Amino acid sequence: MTKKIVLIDDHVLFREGVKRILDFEKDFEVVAEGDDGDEVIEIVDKHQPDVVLMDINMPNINGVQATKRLFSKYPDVRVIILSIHDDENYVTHALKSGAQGYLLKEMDSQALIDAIKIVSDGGSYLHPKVTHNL
Amino acid sequence: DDFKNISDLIEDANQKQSFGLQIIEAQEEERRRISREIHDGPAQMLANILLRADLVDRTFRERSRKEAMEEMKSMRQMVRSSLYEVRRIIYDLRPMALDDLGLLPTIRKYLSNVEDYHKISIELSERGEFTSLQSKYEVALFRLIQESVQNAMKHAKPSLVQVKIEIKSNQVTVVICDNGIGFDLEQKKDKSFGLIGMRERVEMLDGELKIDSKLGKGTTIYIKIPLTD
Amino acid sequence: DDFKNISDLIEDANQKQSFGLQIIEAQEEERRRISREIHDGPAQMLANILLRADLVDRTFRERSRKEAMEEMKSMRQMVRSSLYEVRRIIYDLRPMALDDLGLLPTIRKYLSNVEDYHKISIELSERGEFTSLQSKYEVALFRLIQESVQNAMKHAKPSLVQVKIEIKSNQVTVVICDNGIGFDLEQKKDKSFGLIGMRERVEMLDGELKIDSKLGKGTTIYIKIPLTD
Ligand SMILES: Nc1ncnc2c1ncn2[C@@H]1O[C@H](COP(=O)(O)OP(=O)(O)OP(=O)(O)O)[C@@H](O)[C@H]1O
Ligand SMILES: Nc1ncnc2c1ncn2[C@@H]1O[C@H](COP(=O)(O)OP(=O)(O)OP(=O)(O)O)[C@@H](O)[C@H]1O
Ligand SMILES: [K+]
Ligand SMILES: [Mg+2]
Ligand SMILES: [Mg+2]
Ligand SMILES: [Mg+2]
Repeated sequence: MTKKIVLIDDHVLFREGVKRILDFEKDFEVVAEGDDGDEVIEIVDKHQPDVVLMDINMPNINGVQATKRLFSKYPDVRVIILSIHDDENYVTHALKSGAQGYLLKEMDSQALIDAIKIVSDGGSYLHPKVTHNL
Repeated sequence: DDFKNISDLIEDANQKQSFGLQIIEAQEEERRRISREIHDGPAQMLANILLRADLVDRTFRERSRKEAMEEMKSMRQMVRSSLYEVRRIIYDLRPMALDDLGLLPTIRKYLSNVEDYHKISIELSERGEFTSLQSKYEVALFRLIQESVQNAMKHAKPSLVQVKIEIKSNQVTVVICDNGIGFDLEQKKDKSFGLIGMRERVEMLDGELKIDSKLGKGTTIYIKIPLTD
Repeated sequence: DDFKNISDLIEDANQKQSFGLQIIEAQEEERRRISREIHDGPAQMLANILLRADLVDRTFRERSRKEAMEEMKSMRQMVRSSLYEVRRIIYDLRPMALDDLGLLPTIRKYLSNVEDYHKISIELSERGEFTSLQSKYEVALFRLIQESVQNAMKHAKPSLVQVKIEIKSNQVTVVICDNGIGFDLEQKKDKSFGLIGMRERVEMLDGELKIDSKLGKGTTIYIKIPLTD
């Protein structure tokens, strides 16, 4: 079954890159995008995705706040945080918000694909480079 | 009479103190701004370039050579924009041209950037011998002109800005004039740091700064700084 | 008696003035340093990445896909290193964690970086409720601890550094203690800006700063800052 993915990130070009990669995966489909955490509930209401890819630093509502909000409405939602920060404190902070995945934006496409598969199937995924720091 | 002096001095000391604090805050704010700017710009782009590189490879394997070349092109475009971003940040921090080429080329370049960016016309007139200026004067003059022009762009909505620099053996004068909306000099703004900083810089070099502004007529800033060895 | 007051005040005003000037100079110097750093690091690397990207493109066209992908690999390696550099620069400017995560995680990470880098042991002890600290206190406390620890690393040659932070509802106390060489508090250093800046920051928050140092015994810095809403 096709996995429905929502992508929230304020950086247009970054979203573009992720979408292009996911285009190649026949089991994945990016069903909606947003550029701030304040949009996420509305988008999830509408699209009921299997995974939300959520940028951590955004102008109004950051990814961690947005994830918390999302979980209070949808306790079963699956979220992967995308971040530039390799500081382990960010990882724990993100996981506390309810997210099941933490990906550094410097990921290669395989890491992105693995993370989406694992998290949408109920597992959790941390970028290899940050597990090393934990 | 003595009392007046004392209270003046206290006032003065207080102003200086709060000035010091303001600079610390402004500096802290600037650091935060730059660090966010690098995070939101170059850092994001660099991460993205890595993904794009993957994309080229996959496109080649799974689609066509032609499409792969297109991906390659857009990846190179992205590298170019990151370089551009990084250069802009460096330039805003401190034009290296100032140290490398001197004041005049740096000012020219700065003004022509502003012209392009704001689609406005800026006239520069220069007189005198710029080559022997000490670095402390170059930096100060650049920052003074930069802040004045930035203010004109930010606040004045002018159709024309004029910058005049005249260097004599023992003094330099700068006039920055816009034909914009002008402002009331008596109205102090909280958290406005530009004009205070300009005054302080000019004072630091034993110079004088005068602002002339009329609502609806525009603003002219006169700066005179003595040159010593 | 009045005369003493006046001359004190003048002295005070002068000190404040020269303090303001020092900060302007320090800021200008910092901008220059950062801009050089970005220029010599990430900007150079990006210029190089651009060349590499062109090379990938050419290799693709003129040789084989396989060779092109080899080139691409080395280009990616370079992108990774510039990202690393960029992160370091962001962190040095102002750890974003301070705004995103708060004081304690930022301090912990900072101290553990220093430990790794200087191969030294730093003990942190913390007591109280950190989560409700206002941002102005967080920034100030981070900078105060950072400067104290940097001084210990730069000057003291200690084998141990201890940092203690205690937060109560109405005040915070910080003690930074090293067992290094110590120094003579009476000796003023030109161009030394750290301790003056620390004092100014603490004053700005109506707090107190005390330095205890004995040659050969080490240095302890006590900071107490009242917390207001
Ligand atoms: N050329 C100008 N035309 C119209 N108004 C001006 C001009 N220059 C300054 N002002 C007014 O004076 C105020 C103070 O200017 P100042 O440069 O000190 O602060 P700022 O530009 O608001 O902020 P900052 O320079 O700290 O980023 C401005 O907010 C603006 O209202
Ligand atoms: N923990 C310490 N142990 C030994 N000497 C110290 C210590 N802290 C400060 N000093 C001495 O006090 C001087 C002043 O410190 P300060 O932080 O003001 O300036 P700096 O570290 O030399 O330069 P800057 O902080 O401006 O980069 C130092 O040069 C050093 O001689
Ligand atoms: K797809
Ligand atoms: Mg973002
Ligand atoms: Mg201004
Ligand atoms: Mg120091």
